[in-house]
Amino acid sequence: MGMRHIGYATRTIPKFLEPLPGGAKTVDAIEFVVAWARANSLWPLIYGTACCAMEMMSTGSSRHDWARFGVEVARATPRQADLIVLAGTIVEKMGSRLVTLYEQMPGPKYVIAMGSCAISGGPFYYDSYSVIKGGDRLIPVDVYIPGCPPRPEALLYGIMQLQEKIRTEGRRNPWKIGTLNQTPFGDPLSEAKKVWADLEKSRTAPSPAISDADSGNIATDRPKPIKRPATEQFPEVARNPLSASRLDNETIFACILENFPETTLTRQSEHTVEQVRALGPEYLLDLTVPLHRYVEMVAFLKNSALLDMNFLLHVTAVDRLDRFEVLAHLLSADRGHNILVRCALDRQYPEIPSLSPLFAGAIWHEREVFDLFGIRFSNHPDLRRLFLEDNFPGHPLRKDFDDPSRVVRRPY
Amino acid sequence: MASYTIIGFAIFLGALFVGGGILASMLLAFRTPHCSNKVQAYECAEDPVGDARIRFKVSYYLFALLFLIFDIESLFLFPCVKIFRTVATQATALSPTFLLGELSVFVFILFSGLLYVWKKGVLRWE
Amino acid sequence: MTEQQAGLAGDIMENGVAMTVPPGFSIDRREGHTDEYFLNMGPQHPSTHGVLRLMLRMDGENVLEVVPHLGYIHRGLEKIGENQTYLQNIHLTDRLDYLSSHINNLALCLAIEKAMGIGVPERAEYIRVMVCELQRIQSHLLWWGVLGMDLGAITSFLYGFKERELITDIFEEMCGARLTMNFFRPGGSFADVPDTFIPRVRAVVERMKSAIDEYDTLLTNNVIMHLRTKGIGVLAAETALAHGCSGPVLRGSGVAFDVRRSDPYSIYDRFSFDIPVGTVGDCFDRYKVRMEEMRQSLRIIEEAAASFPGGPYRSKKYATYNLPAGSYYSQVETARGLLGVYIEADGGPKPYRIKYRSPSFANLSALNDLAAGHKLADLVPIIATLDVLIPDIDR
Amino acid sequence: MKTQAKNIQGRGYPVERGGFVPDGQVHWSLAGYLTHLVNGCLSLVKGMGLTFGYFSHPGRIITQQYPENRETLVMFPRFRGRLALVMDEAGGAPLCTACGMCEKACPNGSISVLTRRDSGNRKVLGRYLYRFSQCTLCNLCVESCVFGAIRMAQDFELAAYDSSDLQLVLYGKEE
Amino acid sequence: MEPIIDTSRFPATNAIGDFIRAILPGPVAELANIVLAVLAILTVVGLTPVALIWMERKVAAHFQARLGPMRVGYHGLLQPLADGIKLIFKEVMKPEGADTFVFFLAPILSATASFMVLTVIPFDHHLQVTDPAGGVLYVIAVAGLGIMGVLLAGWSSNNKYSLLGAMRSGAQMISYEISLALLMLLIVLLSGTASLREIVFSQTGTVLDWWIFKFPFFGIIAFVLFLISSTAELNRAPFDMAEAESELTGGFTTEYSGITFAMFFLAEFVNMFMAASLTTTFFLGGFLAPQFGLASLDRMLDAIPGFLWFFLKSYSVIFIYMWFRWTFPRPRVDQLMNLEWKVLVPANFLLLLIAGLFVVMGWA
Repeated sequence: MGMRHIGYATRTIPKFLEPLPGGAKTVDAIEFVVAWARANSLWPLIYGTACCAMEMMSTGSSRHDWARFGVEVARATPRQADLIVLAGTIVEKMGSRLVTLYEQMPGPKYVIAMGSCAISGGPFYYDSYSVIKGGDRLIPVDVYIPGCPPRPEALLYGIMQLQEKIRTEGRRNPWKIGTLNQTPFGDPLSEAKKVWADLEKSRTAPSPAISDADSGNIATDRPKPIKRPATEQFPEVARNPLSASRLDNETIFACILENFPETTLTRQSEHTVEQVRALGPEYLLDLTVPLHRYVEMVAFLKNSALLDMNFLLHVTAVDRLDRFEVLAHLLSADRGHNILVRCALDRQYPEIPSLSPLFAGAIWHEREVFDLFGIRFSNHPDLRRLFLEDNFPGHPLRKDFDDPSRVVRRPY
Repeated sequence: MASYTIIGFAIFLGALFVGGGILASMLLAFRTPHCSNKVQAYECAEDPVGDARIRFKVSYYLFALLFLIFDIESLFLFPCVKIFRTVATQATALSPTFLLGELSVFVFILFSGLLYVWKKGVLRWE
Repeated sequence: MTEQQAGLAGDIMENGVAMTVPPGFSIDRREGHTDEYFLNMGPQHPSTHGVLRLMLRMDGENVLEVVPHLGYIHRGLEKIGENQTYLQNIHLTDRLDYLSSHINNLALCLAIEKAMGIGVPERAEYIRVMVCELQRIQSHLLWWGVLGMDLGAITSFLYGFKERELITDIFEEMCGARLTMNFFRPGGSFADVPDTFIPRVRAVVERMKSAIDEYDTLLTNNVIMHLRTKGIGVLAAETALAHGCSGPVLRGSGVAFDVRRSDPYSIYDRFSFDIPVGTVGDCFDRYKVRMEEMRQSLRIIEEAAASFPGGPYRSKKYATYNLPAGSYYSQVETARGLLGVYIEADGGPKPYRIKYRSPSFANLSALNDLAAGHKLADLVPIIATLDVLIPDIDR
Repeated sequence: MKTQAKNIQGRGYPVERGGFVPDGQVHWSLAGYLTHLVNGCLSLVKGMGLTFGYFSHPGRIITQQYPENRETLVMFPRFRGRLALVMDEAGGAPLCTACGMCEKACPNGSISVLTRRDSGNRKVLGRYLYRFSQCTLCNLCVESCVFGAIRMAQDFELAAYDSSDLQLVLYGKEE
Repeated sequence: MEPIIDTSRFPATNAIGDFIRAILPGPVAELANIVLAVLAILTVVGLTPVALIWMERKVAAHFQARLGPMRVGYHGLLQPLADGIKLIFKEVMKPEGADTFVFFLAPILSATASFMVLTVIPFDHHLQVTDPAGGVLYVIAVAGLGIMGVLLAGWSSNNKYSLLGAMRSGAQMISYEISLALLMLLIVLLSGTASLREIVFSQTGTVLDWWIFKFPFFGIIAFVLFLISSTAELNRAPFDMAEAESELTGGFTTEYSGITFAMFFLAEFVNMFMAASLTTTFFLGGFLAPQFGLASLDRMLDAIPGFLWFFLKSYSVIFIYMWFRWTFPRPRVDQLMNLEWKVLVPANFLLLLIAGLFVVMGWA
């Protein structure tokens, strides 16, 4: 590392100059100029994944104008970029691409981790099976800017900090390419264990930090702090009545029962129109149908002149531990009512006919369910994983999914 | 001819300037360690599918051919326009109307060529 | 990281060499067409608006087929949501579609209110409507700027942000954050709006009216803009409905479907506003619909500001929000379309299953229908007028 | 078109398309062509006029020069910069009773409240750990605190060279 | 054939040149003069991008209600310097599968080509490296070389974006070369000379004698067409299909880094200056001071050196290029070709005929 990767001339010129009288000063001056140039000409890569990218764009906008620092030449190709601002969450699938991007940037290159996600995974640190816990697990980070997302001023401050750092570069402190850490998840289990073990230790051990002598004011006779007086009293408010334009649940259910008498109301003891009426107007009509009538039922809902449910909201699934339930949620764009059609599946070999002949939009929804639950859809035109890499082990939204190599569990 | 010698000399110096710049930079610049990602062609950080040296749509080349025709034709126009003013403003045997007619014929031939390719749909970018 | 799946990948001959067709393409012919090639657009590309990867089958400049690849920002929000209380989930919805974070918060709050029968005071409803409409304008401003930038008019990007910052200021003063607000709570919001709220809103409305005229001069009435968007990416109404598109994308195709009208949440039924719809369904229609929507939102805000009531900004606070077992659904109209929140509750403080039905997801699924047959350059306005937000899709 | 004919609830109004490029195949007349050409060029000139308006009016520049305006730059009172403990006005001791409500409220586990026993064997605040690197500044902890013992501070210049610098000890730091 | 314009008022000599000729023997003096002239041009080449990069950023910023570079030097004056030094010390990368020789030849070609045109531009009465009689022909010929650089860059990079960008810019630049050539021929027809120096002298007189006004009404049209064509020829926004960032990420420069990219960057700005100086020479009276027919004012304006006028005019034209760039969206590549072949080329033919008529009738 280090000198080997510095250009031939850059390596030899100082050696020639330094023994000469005043040579060291000349080299210092040259180094100063080069470092100054580098610090003031940071061209960022246009890289942004999530919310922080918006604040990065704000920083580039007229109000904050990062052009003042010479940063506005944002390049779309890594070959011309000096700086990569990790704006947003980095997930496993993107992680390898991020490493590629970083390696494709010419040296010297710098990295700013902007926001909690890029520093540590932020809100997705716990329980997420795909988020990489910080950009520095992949590539060397120079400056960390906390916040979620940080203000544009905070990003500017971060850039200034980076400039400070670059200005110290020279032959004594050359820019070095950091080590690329190719273990995006590290060992979260043992890491988490260590963190929480440490925490537990300090929880039980008497704190060495403050003895009563040091903080004399925490005397035993100090009264316990009182609860904040409840200045704000919030009234209980009645709910606004539902607007009347939509078709009511009773009519819909009566119409369905007429054609599909085997339909049942989920989680209800009775399956009658009266029962639906008793549940009130805000009740989400939640129907269970047998597997063999599922597609038929959805087709009926779509084509019925009365119901006219021509809008597929989503297809999803719920893991009930003993079975899967696939849900198709339909909406009538004309009349505003929506129905949940539910179908129980065997958990061992979950397979259900696809809705894609009825709704083109179902293709992706079903791919998502296939990806996250492992439920197969027969006669689906393109059943591939949607979000995760093909080699991802397991199906994360199943309740029994556990992957200690990826997921950090919350200790409480 | 002398003026073109100067230009040749200028080109040489210019190329030296640019090439020297690149060479100097190569001596001065950093070099990060070689790895397979680094030298891979940039295609939005993904592995490219297939070769980049693809057989390309013919429409681009049609424009190149058109250019060749029209550029050369307009160069043929060059002597015509060069002496046009001299001839037109001096009392010569040629009448101004004839001159204008001559220019029109020249331009018309070019224009009809353009109309032809237009009609043929060469200009439609598919 | 090559994606190969047996049975889906086929081979075509390219310059005499067999090459693997990436999965997802509908190529079945293996003969001829040697000048077809595959091009990656994304995940790191300036005009895919985030980390979307489009795999293109190209012939010269022409796009023959588009296969979107998702998941480059799939964070497992729904899994994380199962391990967090309902209140904590509100802050996760911020990160879903961060340009409509207020509206997302509202969607979850509505579901909780529905499940627990919590009412909302008058003032809180007004705050909700005004804030949501401001958010819609803010989101459209960003969209407008980015659309201009994608088309090469970088100045429009900065002009859009100029006014966007004014609205951001209102939000920041109100709740302390510029983007991920986490402002609404079941029954209202965590704090009242400051006294400066109404004057500031009025100022923004005034400024926005002239600003939209400026935008029209710069982009809407620009002949190059018309050339680039008219007749490009035509989405038929049936296709849009079949894919479950919503929001300006669906309305651009001529279907006047707006949740604020068809299923009025909060107090949207009290305001008079019109639903702009397109007639052709091309990029220009979607563009115009959004521009009109900004004007309509200004109307709503003006009307609400004129009759802004006093009183409490929140109804009774609960120590914990334990939803009774059952399934609950609420939907709102975000800047991008219909956002649905579906909750499967088991009676505990945390949802058993929470599912976000995001508008961009459905809108993007229609991409191939829009883009196939157009030029590579047309893909840019098509994606831009779909106004997809990748974190919203990937969740 | 079924849906379009119905035009859901009949409430939409079609947007104006107008402009210089006709929809669909239109047979141009020369006059029409020239009108379109002139109007199109005019639209370009108008756009140039707008941008020149900004160029020629330096007063319309809205840039705030951040590091230079540091003295006058004030965050809004509710700005959520980072978590801070509220200290007792009298003695400078924290108001925190170490009840742990904030720890439970935090969605990201970024707060750890460690207790210790004081001389009267009562549970008091020992250390207050705050993993700023993980915090999303969602304000839930502040809301959950019934003692008003924590607040959101106004700092925003918090960039660090090392991520471990972002593991803050708000109280009880080992010196 | 006698010269149309009496150039004896302005002999093609200068004080420095005469001095060198006086102290050195003939051939050596000529050589020394040539070296000096070329070095002067190289200085222009070196300094123009520096000025233009700063100007571009500042102009862009002010169009967008912001400030632009502020923190290095007064109002960021040193910003281009910082960028330049940084790029020199930046790593140069070559992608796998790229043709090494062509890959590095392309930027050299691109930068040299733009420099070649400058040798015939008359900056002032005495400031011109050489003035071939067929100067316009030379300009037409050499301007095509820049395309080669772009095409080679795109092809050698082994990258599909680069190739697409190169193909686009190839098609675009050669097409617009035709209308540029025709417009130059228009001026040749009007002025009756193909030497750039003499074209400038053909515009001697008041402002109304510049070709933009001297060719009544159509001169302005020709000027606008020249601006449009040269913008396209320059590959500048709004006609920057070749590097259309939102479609092709970096276009033909996608794989270029460090100094090789800087060379394309440099070529872009030198080209812009070159196009502006051609516009100035052809339409705006070159280095001639604007005269308004008011004796005292004219004398004052005439006292200002010609090269200052030349730079003032050129930079005004450059400002217009920047104004275009920071206002307009980008058309699609086929629309751009339509504009060229279906509007500009026929219009140019028409203009040529009209010009012939004007010359014959003695109106211009």
